[in-house]
Amino acid sequence: MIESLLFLCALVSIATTLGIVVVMLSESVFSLTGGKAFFQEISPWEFFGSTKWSPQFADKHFGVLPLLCGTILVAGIAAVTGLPIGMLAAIYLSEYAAPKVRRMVKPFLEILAGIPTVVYGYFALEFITPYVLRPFFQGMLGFDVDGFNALSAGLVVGIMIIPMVCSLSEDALRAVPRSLREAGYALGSTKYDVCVRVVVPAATSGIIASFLLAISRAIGETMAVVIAAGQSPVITLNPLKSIQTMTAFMVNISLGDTPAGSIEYKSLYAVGLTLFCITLLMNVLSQWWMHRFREVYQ
Amino acid sequence: EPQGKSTSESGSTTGGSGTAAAPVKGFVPEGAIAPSPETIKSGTYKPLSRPLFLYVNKAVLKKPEAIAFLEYYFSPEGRALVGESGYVELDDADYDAQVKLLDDAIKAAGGKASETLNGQVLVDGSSTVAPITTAVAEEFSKLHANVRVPVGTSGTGGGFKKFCSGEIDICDASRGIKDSEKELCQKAGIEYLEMKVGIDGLTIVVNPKADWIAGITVEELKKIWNPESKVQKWSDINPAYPNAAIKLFGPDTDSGTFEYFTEEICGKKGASRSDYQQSGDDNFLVTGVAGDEHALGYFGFAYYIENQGKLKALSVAP
Amino acid sequence: MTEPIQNSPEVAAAPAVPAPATNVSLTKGKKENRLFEWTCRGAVWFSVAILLVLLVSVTKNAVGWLDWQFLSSFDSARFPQKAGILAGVLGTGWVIGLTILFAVPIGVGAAVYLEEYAANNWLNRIIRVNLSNLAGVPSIVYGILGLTVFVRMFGLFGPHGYIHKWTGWTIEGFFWSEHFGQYLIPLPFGRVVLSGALTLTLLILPVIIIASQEALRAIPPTLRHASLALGATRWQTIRHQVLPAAVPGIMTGVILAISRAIGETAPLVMLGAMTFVYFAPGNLDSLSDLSSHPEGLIKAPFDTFTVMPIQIFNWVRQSKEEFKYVAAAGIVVLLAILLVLNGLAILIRNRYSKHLRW
Amino acid sequence: MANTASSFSGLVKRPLGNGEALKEPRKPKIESRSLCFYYGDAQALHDISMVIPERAVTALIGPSGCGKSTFLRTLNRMNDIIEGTRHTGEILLDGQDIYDSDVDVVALRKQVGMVFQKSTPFPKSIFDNVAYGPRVAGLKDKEKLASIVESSLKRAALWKEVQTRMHESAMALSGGQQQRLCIARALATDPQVLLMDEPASALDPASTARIEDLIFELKENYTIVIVTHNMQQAARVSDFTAFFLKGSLIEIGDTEQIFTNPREKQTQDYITGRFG
Amino acid sequence: MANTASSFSGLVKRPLGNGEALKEPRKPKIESRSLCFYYGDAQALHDISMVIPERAVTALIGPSGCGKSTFLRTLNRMNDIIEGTRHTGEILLDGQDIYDSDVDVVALRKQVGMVFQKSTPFPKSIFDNVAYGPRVAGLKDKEKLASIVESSLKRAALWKEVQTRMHESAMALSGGQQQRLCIARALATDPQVLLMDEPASALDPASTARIEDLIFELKENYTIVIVTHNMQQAARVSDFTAFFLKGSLIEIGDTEQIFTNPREKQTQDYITGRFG
Ligand SMILES: Nc1ncnc2c1ncn2[C@@H]1O[C@H](COP(=O)(O)OP(=O)(O)OP(=O)(O)O)[C@@H](O)[C@H]1O
Ligand SMILES: Nc1ncnc2c1ncn2[C@@H]1O[C@H](COP(=O)(O)OP(=O)(O)OP(=O)(O)O)[C@@H](O)[C@H]1O
Ligand SMILES: [Mg+2]
Ligand SMILES: [Mg+2]
Ligand SMILES: O=P([O-])([O-])[O-]
Repeated sequence: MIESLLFLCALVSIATTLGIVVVMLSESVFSLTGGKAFFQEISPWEFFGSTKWSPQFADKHFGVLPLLCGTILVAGIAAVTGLPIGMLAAIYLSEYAAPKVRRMVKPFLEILAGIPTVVYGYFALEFITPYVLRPFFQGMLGFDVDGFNALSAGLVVGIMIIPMVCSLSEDALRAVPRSLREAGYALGSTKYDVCVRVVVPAATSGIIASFLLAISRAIGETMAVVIAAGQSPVITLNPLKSIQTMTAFMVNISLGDTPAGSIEYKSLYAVGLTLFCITLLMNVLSQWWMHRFREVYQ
Repeated sequence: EPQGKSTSESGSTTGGSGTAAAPVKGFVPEGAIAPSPETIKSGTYKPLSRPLFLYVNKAVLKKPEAIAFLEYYFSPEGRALVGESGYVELDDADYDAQVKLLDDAIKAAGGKASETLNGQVLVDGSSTVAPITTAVAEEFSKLHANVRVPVGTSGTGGGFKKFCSGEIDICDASRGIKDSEKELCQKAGIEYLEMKVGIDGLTIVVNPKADWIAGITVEELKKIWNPESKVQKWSDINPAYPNAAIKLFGPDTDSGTFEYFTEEICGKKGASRSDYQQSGDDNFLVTGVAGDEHALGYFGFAYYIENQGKLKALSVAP
Repeated sequence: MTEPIQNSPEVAAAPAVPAPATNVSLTKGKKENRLFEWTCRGAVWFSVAILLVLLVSVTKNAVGWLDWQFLSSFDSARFPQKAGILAGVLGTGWVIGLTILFAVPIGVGAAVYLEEYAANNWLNRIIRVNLSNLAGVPSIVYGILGLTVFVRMFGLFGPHGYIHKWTGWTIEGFFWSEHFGQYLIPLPFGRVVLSGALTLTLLILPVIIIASQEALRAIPPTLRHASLALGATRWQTIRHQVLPAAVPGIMTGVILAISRAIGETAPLVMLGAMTFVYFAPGNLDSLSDLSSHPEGLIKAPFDTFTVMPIQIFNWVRQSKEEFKYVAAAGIVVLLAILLVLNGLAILIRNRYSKHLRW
Repeated sequence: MANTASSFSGLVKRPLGNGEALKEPRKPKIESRSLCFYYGDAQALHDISMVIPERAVTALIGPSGCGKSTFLRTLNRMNDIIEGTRHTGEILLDGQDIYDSDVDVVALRKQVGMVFQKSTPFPKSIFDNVAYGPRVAGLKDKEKLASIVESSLKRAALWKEVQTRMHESAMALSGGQQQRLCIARALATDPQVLLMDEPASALDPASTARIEDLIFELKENYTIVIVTHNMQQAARVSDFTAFFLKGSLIEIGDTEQIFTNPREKQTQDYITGRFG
Repeated sequence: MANTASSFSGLVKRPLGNGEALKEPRKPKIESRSLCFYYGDAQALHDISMVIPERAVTALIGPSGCGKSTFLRTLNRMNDIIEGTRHTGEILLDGQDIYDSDVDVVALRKQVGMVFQKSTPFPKSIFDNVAYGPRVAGLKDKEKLASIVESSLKRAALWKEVQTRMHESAMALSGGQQQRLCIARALATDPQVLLMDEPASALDPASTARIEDLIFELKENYTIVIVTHNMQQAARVSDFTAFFLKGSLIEIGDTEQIFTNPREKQTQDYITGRFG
């Protein structure tokens, strides 16, 4: 009796997944409630092939590539900044820091993770763009910096994923058995040798898994990007330009609280579905890595 | 520099103080009129001044809380809030007509005011009108603590879609109802009352640092905003302007502002280029223009008034 | 291959302690060592510094604005001086309270099932894999889920819903208890506290389940075996031994999940919680309201709401300059709450990890 | 090499309880018949047939991984908890097959108590630890509980040491005390058989001696099966010794005989330290 | 009780390497002088003075927790890694104090290799495991590396088994192979002293035998210090035996003498299984 009750609790997670899948598909691939679904009106070919995204204009286009491009740009910048810093910080905390420092810094970084992302967004818009990017890129290098730009958003998303990378990588590093470190030292290694040749390689899978999770988080990050990256769906790799990410588009649509039934409303689901699939892929990849990582020591 | 509350106690900007900004530098075409409460009210600010509306579902005129809310909206206090919100109040004749319209409709519906009020009045629609409605709602709630007036800002189009499906009681609108929307309402059996609340001047704004320009012609606006527009740089408008990319900001397509602007400037509703920063949230547009030396955007007058320090309004020559 | 290296004579002949040759390579090693250590240290302090910059700039902006008036009044769209966070605090309180109410029993229950009962069959394997996937789904996707399922209920109900279209019936909701006067629970829920709480519940469930699983897994199996060997049933073992011992771990997980939920903005924006709200759910904005209209307790879950991060988002994008300071004050309040929660989690973690040693 | 083995005969051997002679026939308490046991596909026990006599101490010895613990745990079906295990053959307790489908495992475990290698006190008070068994069995009467707890602790020779601190945490006890607490806890359910898996392996010599004394006393009333790695301990405390190797029972017999004159060469090799 | 102890004399004792007579005086390799060691406030070693002779096997025995591992780890300063430890007294390697401030720990550890109780292969290929030591010492030449790896594996008696799978993961080796791999890895840094902390405690008899053979061969070239719980093993492989108790060195001497005719009563009690 109790067991079946508890089993029902566990089933909620399955129900959630099914719910997500059904909801995402419901307006994009088939229609639950009559009327046409998104992909019945817009061919997947156009959706994934066309390079123009303008669902809210008289002249509507539904090519998701600009949104995808914006998302990848922001996530890429975030990865380039957040991953190395997070990993190095993890190495410091796990290998070098005195326990006291670790006990202080880790919760501090956890708070960094707890700050609402809205705050980061404004940090990017009000601080990074005008006081860091403009003086450097525009003032010193002469590049044009948009008020909303991918770089500032990418940087704060990078900052946001530092705690996650740091904490997960640190777990992976600390999971490397002490005996391996001792074996390293016993063979006459310096601390650097032990770190770089023994501990980090042994924790590679865990670190990579944390990277994948962090990137997946960066892809799904919303508010900071909404605030700082702009709302112009264009295909560009110039990080100083304003772009639009998938998440930003979704919020933009829902800030206007677009009424159900319109094609823009349905495009919300199509974009959501794409986003879900991408992050799912990242998560599965990371799971797979984690799994390998568990096998190493046992 | 953070400002303590006490020092800015009187801080809210009122519409009346208008455009008394310092003399602006930059090119002004002949016959250009600067937007100000006077020019908007008198209609000399052409072609971009327009009336703002409230659409009321007649069915809700039976609910005492809705009646109370509307009566407050069209009371002298409510009228003053229009000006306070940065728009232009109706002239007296117009205002009296609206009050009468409301009274008649309430009588016809047979609703009556009641002592104890509670419940909700759902309002949604134009983001242009929203500042007035939230101001009214805020003041109203002080008088009737048990009545809720949550104000959504879905844009005029979005508001009408909800209005015509009965999801909301009152729709803020920055343009008149369209035929297609009328049809929807009819189908759903919704009868409505159209009320004018004030006048807005669509304002064309640039960054204050844009010292090369202070006015613009309708012709130039059309050149910039039409769907086939080739304008990418300021110099494409006028060779005298800088050879720098022009950053465009404008409302999204669910907004009445967009429809009004495209109709007046490009000649057809919804006819607009689409490669600009669009948002239903006017504050986003303000931030965008304020943050970019080469930006140009348009939105309701009230948002300009609130941000005179950060923006420069262009005079418009018909 | 090559012949075995000659060992004994040379080793014996080698100078006893550090050969000079090794010392040479060591000086080089030391340089790398330092450089690397400093790079790593830099990474940590960089992160800490950014957080400090953020905190300091926010707090600086909040000075003079964060006062009792701010904490005790509702929002004002027009007057920054009069704006307050009360609606957000109460809204967050209601939403998070309900979230805890739903998420904790379900989450802990699921974890207990997975750790203590689940056989290793395909269904349970799927549940496990699925959990970690769910934990990585972007919150905005949960927002769409909540919007469709709880707010709109697939457009089934209401006077213009599909049920009406198909059957001619109009279902607008159902009546709640008569005790507090008639009260209609709307269907679909619409953008109400309950929709928000349910959405956040789904959002943090995976986090709670995974944390609770870890906590349960950390309980040594010997504890269970000892209990079973004394003739306790499985459920008795869980209730009397496993759960009590796992409580600290579970609590930490729950608190961390809750602090995540408190800061979530995107899913609630998707639900449409951006509406300008200047009232408390159920009109309960003070303790005395509880006695004057207790029915508010039942109405609140079906009331329109706002939460702190959304209020902050609203203020921060206001064009009026002063709202920036209002937003900063809001952020400080939110951070203070998060700080308290995190502190609590750390306290619990430290306290119990000291007292319980296996 | 026989001389090496025989050297153990020199060890002090305590007299059997109640002055019984070792050779006197004993009533069997537990009997395993052709027991095979599998963890998944791996067979851990091969065709074990043996008798465990009543009110005596039977020691299981053998190198690590030979299946001693596995066998012990089949006796109160603790292996049921591990997934993917199965067995063939029978185990009879007082003549009844404990793996019969109508046997209540929970009741069985109350009769066949178990003490683990590492002491496993619950993170509760000393009193609650000992009272746990009777409580889950449904006993609520406070006085009765107290008396059971007291008598169990007395029998486990722990009462004097903890008498005054019954409501302190059991985690605060020393290793040896914890182990005796676990024994007391097992006794509180009033079992007939006590299984002990290396009960002294983690303990210091003094604690070990106390536990051995205890076992010696307990065998007057209980049937005891003990797993040990320590040959000397087996020699000291047990009446019968069974030698396991790679999952098979090589030899079982009187302890005296096994240590002085084993029938099998493997047993002799093990006892004399040839391997293990 | 002397007869019990003397029974060990019957164990087969292999002849010492190179036919050396046991009594021949040896050159000391390591000497500890009045060594005390502390973990924080807890003293783990009390005033240990002993000599470890060159090219011989010295076994450290004693009950659990008596400080064998701690002593072993002071010999290559592995205890430095643990925070809050300190020592007094000296340890001389070839006459020089290894705790001198100008001694390079890293270089010291290259000379004093260590093999741990649990095998600790790096999760890398077999080749990379063995090549690790030379690599961190700065050796890059591939051929040289390969030859060192091969000869180390040969000396560890593992070459034949892994010859064809040098680039497979070391984690895929069996327990005994892993342990020999760790020995090979230690040999690759070309140490003079090899410290082994219960190198065979987790192994099956066959693997144990191979490791013992290996120790026996290695002592021709290396000074070996081995910790073991297994009296028989100590008797089989060591030339000298030191008995520790509660952090003190009770007795050290020729293995034969310690096992047949210990000077101290405590040693005798331990060896005959009176406790432990
Ligand atoms: N849970 C399990 N799953 C799979 N195999 C197991 C499990 N437990 C034990 N085994 C295997 O069964 C065999 C017997 O194990 P058992 O624990 O009975 O040995 P043991 O004689 O008690 O050894 P030790 O003296 O080391 O405790 C071993 O090969 C072991 O690896
Ligand atoms: N890292 C440490 N911190 C504090 N105390 C320690 C530490 N390591 C060992 N000790 C203590 O020092 C004493 C000696 O420990 P050591 O590991 O040397 O014993 P041992 O003889 O090797 O025992 P065993 O045979 O069980 O390995 C023990 O009391 C132990 O608890
Ligand atoms: Mg065992
Ligand atoms: Mg040890
Ligand atoms: O007034 P609008 O929000 O419809 O532009």
